[in-house]
Amino acid sequence: MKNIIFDFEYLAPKTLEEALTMLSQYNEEERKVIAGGQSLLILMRQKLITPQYLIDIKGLSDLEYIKFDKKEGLKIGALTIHRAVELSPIIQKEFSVLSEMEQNLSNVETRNWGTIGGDIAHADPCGDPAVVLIALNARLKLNGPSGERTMDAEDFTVDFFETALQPGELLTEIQVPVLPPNTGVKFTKYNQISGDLGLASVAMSITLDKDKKTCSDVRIALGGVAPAPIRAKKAEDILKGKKISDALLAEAGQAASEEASPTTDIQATDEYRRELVKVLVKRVGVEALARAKKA
Amino acid sequence: MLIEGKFTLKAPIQEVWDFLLEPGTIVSCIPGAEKMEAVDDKTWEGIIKDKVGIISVKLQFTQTFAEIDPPKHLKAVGRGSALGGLGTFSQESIVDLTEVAKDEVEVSYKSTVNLVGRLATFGERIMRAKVDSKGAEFTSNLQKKLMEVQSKKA
Amino acid sequence: MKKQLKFIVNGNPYDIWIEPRLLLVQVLRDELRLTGTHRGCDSGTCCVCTVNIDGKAVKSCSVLALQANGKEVLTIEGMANGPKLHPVQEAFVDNWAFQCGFCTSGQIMASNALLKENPNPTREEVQHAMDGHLCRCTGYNMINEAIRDAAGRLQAQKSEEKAK
Amino acid sequence: MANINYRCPCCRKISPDTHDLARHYLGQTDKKHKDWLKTKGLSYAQLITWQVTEFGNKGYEALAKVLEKEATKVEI
Amino acid sequence: MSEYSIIGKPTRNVDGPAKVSGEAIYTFDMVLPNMLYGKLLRSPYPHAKIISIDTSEAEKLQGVKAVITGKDTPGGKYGLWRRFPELCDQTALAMDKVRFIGDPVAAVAAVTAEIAERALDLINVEYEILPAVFEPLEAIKDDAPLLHDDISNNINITRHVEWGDVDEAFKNSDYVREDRFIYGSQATASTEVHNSLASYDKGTGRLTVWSSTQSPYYLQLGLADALKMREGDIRVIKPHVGGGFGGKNSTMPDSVNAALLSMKTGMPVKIVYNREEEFTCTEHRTAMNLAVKMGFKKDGTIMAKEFKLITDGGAYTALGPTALYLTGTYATFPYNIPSYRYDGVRTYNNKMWSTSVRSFGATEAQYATEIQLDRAAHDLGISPIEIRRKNAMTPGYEAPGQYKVGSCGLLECIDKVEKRIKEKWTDLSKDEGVGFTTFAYMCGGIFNWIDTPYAFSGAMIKVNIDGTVDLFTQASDIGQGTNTVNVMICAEELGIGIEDIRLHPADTATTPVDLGAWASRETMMNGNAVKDAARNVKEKLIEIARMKLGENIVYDLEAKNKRIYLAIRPERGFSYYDIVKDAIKLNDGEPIIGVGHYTPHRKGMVSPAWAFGSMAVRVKVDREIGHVEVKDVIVAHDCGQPINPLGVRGQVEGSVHLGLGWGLCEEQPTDNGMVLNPSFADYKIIRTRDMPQIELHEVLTHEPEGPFGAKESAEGAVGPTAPAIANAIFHITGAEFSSNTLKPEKVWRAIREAEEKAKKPAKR
Repeated sequence: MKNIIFDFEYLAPKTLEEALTMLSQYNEEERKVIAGGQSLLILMRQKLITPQYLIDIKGLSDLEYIKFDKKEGLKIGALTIHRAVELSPIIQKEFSVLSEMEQNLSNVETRNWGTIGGDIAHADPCGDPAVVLIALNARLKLNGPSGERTMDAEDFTVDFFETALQPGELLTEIQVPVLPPNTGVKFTKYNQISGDLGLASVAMSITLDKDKKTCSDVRIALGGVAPAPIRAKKAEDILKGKKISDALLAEAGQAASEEASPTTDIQATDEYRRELVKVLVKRVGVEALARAKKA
Repeated sequence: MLIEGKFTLKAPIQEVWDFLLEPGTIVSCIPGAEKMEAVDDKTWEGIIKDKVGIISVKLQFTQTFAEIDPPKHLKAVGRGSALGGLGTFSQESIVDLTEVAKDEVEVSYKSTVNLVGRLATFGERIMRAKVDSKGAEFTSNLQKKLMEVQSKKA
Repeated sequence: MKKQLKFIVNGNPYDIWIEPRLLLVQVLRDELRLTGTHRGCDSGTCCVCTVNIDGKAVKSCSVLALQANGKEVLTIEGMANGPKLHPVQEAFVDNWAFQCGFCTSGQIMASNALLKENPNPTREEVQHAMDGHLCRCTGYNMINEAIRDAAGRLQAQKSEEKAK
Repeated sequence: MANINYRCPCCRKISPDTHDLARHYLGQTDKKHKDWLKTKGLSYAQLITWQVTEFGNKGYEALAKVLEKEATKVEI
Repeated sequence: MSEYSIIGKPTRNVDGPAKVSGEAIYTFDMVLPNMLYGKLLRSPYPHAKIISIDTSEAEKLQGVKAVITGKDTPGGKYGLWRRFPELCDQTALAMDKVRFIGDPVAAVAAVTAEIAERALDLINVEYEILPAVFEPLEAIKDDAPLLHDDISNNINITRHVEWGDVDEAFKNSDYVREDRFIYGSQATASTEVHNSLASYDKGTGRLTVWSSTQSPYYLQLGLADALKMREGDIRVIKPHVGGGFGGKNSTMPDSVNAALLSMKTGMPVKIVYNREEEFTCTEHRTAMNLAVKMGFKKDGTIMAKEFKLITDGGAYTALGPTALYLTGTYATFPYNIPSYRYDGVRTYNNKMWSTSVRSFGATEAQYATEIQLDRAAHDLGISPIEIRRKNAMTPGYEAPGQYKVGSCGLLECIDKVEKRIKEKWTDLSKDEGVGFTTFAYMCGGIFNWIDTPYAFSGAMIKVNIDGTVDLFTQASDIGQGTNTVNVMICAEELGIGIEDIRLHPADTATTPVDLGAWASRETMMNGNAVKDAARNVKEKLIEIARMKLGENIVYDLEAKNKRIYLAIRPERGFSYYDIVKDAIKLNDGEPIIGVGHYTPHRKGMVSPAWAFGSMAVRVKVDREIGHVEVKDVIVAHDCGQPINPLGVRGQVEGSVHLGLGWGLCEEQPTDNGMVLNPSFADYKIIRTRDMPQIELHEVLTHEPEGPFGAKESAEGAVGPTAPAIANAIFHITGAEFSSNTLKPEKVWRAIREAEEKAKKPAKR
């Protein structure tokens, strides 16, 4: 079997400050950051990345938390394991879509060790959390040599496995604003085999106006069908301000499928992935709408 | 892996052809290409540096024109290897020029890229997607350059 | 450069020095000679190597050994009580829940963690929790039945202990 | 009454009819059998391809026709 | 059933406690003192001439103990079809050229696996790239590149079978249809990768090899041929094996090169494949192109069948010819086919070679047969069940010159499943359909391609003074439960308990030859040998008992429940344990040894017996995206007398799982000879959440040839699974498939096509 066959220096900072200092000490080419390592270790075993320094931040328990406040919303430390997000009662209550997403993310073993921040920072276009967070209008907190900044989750992933993180920066917190009233959120991904990477995924957040008839706001995020998770804005425009019907959702699905830019690989063609987007948007829409009505 | 497509240019066919054959034109359109050296008028050697997220790749390659049939058909073959024993690749590209109207040329291209080794098997979906996007980048570079040349001439 | 790893495996404290590149599964198998934990893939996608870390099911191939520093690891070798098999192990034998047996250690370790969290899982809950475990032999159903059988045995054991 | 049999042009095989001999012939993979076919303007590969891609016994029949002419007849 | 005290009773696996406690040792777990780690350098090209190999840098690396290339090997050619020397086409390492991506070129032994792997990067091989060919029909062409110099047109083997007047029968048919199919391959994907540990003793010139193999004997022969040694000087031991599924029958480069490196270094050497090597360089199911034509009477009676097959052989032979033969045979199962014509060819090409995977031949043939049958039934207006019932094989069926069927419970199986469908699936939604199929499978193969003079299976029993028994058999338990079956058979025949028997399995030095675990042969072949050996012991004990009874008895004696007694007066007899003591004492202390063997005779040329069954699946189709959910499965299986019902169920469950994989998600796409999905991340295997429950009904028959009437249960249920799904989809959507691996996209496209087709006549 494949092991890591090259040597590296292992650094385990105790605090965030220490970690940031270490990050700035080595240039990007020679160091890598490991959190849960559920993806990174595989790449290292394949010799696809061969860092000289490995900075292990998994032990930074300061970044392992889930906090909720009716005003500020939800704050999740970047090193919180998936499983904690999945099982958190407050998340199940306030942001059940996050918990649902986690339930079908890979397998229990991965969720027990892998972190939500690591997942987002790995920036796999098929990663699930990013898609849901975009629909939830989440922001990400980044800490770096020049202090901290926040940015929209939507802008974080820029290409296949590439993020907006600057050299020396770490993703430290995920911030999810409180859901507006009358909002329903739903996420779904399609994979032939359960627990697999999705061929396509869709998250949708629908906010209805006071009388719960027209759609006052909507966010649609697509995963696995572009170099990064994307927002389907044209599809959103179709729904915004309208009374949502099945026909309208189908129209939005069509629009979203045109906004996607999937590639063909051995699992599916781009044509089929577009079809998935079309169908999933419609289906997710129905459920998000039902939730919004119940909310 | 097959990359194919076509685009049209408003220029005389001979002009497009000459440009394509100009030493280094094709190579310089390859994204991430650096250190290009002409071995003779048909062959170049170079290094491509690229990144797929956290994975950095350095490819050493040789590119040769295998068939030249002016001003219509061009075949380029290349092979190379990724530094660090990550694998090898080979490619075969065919470019055909067709005059669709006066001073309007359709450029159609067909490129077969073969990756072998760890790089290729790391994740078919990622490599394919990446090669696809690089292919698109290459052709858009080529188009841009051609247009630049044209505008200069004009 | 070797680094110190202090952790507890199957109740025994270890204090060893290892190369940082070693995966937990390598240390368990090669250094501690606990070969009951097997390895099935190179991509973290088969769960054959599952062990319990602080009571949770984790893939030992997807954890650097040094990341287990200060933690408590339980492997298949730590399941039985002396010569007496653990109820999960007994249930696996009685239900023919393995064939070649190569993925069995991982299946049992995951079952152990599952039953701690959910002492009475349904068929669907077991499926959900065991989904990462690749088994090429059994078709999973008999494993599922064994786990639910084990749940019953563990509960019976508990009430017996209470009665005492 | 003596029966007419056919001898394979490339080996000692004797068959009661050319169809049977063709079956034998195409079952051989040595060079000698293949080369003789070439001298008769037939392709071994073509005959096999017919036989395995088209319904019927097209390969055998084509070869049997040639063997009818070319194979040595033996009386037994 | 009550006549048996052990046979037919659910019995715990004798290896169970070891396997659930991590104590079972697999080759993967073994370490010997001073052991070195070996790695193979593999070709990156599908077809290339080796110009030169420079190993000097690798040899200089600290910790490297040996580097070998083709010229350092004895160059012995080996293969499984040993009866045909030209089909023994493999060597330990490439001699002059490489024939597929992954063909081993050099081997390294070093003190750690990491050093061995680093050393691979330091070996410099200069190749001259040769034109390669990947498609079977391309490879056959006159101008195609040749893989093996002495084999023209890359033709590995051809096959023709014909009975009845096929052309005449088609003429007389009311309805004739032709269908064509293309299948991809399937990885065996055992959880334990291929690995071997070899230890050569320079003093005696003897070699011991521990290997994850399905057949210690085949490996012993393969090593003898490859290393040009006497087979008796090679000892092969099979520890516990983490699955085989057909991929561990052949002698593979791990074993041969571990042996060569051990011979060179004088130290034990272990070679373990990684998962990528496992996917790209070990044996997989044969990909095929096939064409099927069937003629029917109006009432659905089959008149004739014609079957044309091209198999994708890959670079070497292995068990490929067997796949070609069996597919042609299974195309006639399990129906009465009065006239039949089959042509097949296996060609070489520049890919990893294909061979056996669980239920090989049957899975491929049945997919075409069962799908075609449903289409025909649809056109003829007959129900899928009726058309099968009408044509079903019955006991005593004979295919001229090919095979004979003994026991056959097919009709009972059809009835059983039909009854259960009616009782159970009364609430089908509009997106749900039912697929119904039948199947048959062999109980071991008869054709002696390995060319052994030994019986196909042997067994040996030693009885100790306290009545405990040591049972020696070479049968390969690779998880299927053969060890338990053998102990049960031995215990039943001797009338003792399972706890009285200690099994010594699969060591060529201590056990009589058995051909290994393939074609569901162990229960039939080794079971019979064990029973024969136990009978041999029993006769010796009965003789003593008879003597002790002191009468001129002509009555039969029985051994049961640990006693040996007069059959007609069970109270007259002795304890088994006492008789054993007496037997040894009275015979001057001579050990009690029993031997037994089995080779099928007068059973045609395929298999001594056939198991039958039928299956129904309940499938839900998501028409919009093509997702297929298999919700429920009903199987009726005539496996004769089940020896261990627990094991039978395990085998059927596993078979269905593999069938679901081949049918729905498993495939190995290649690009210029390179496998594109060599990991469990990209190669999709059904996980537990997608596994339906299976309702299994055993239909009991008594097979005269089998031990206690037993037949196979290990592979039969693979084949009917995929076509049942395809048929269910066909019935509710009209979608037709001409290939396996019904991934959602394929289903989605087929449904769209069917919709288009349905629209057309409406327009008229």
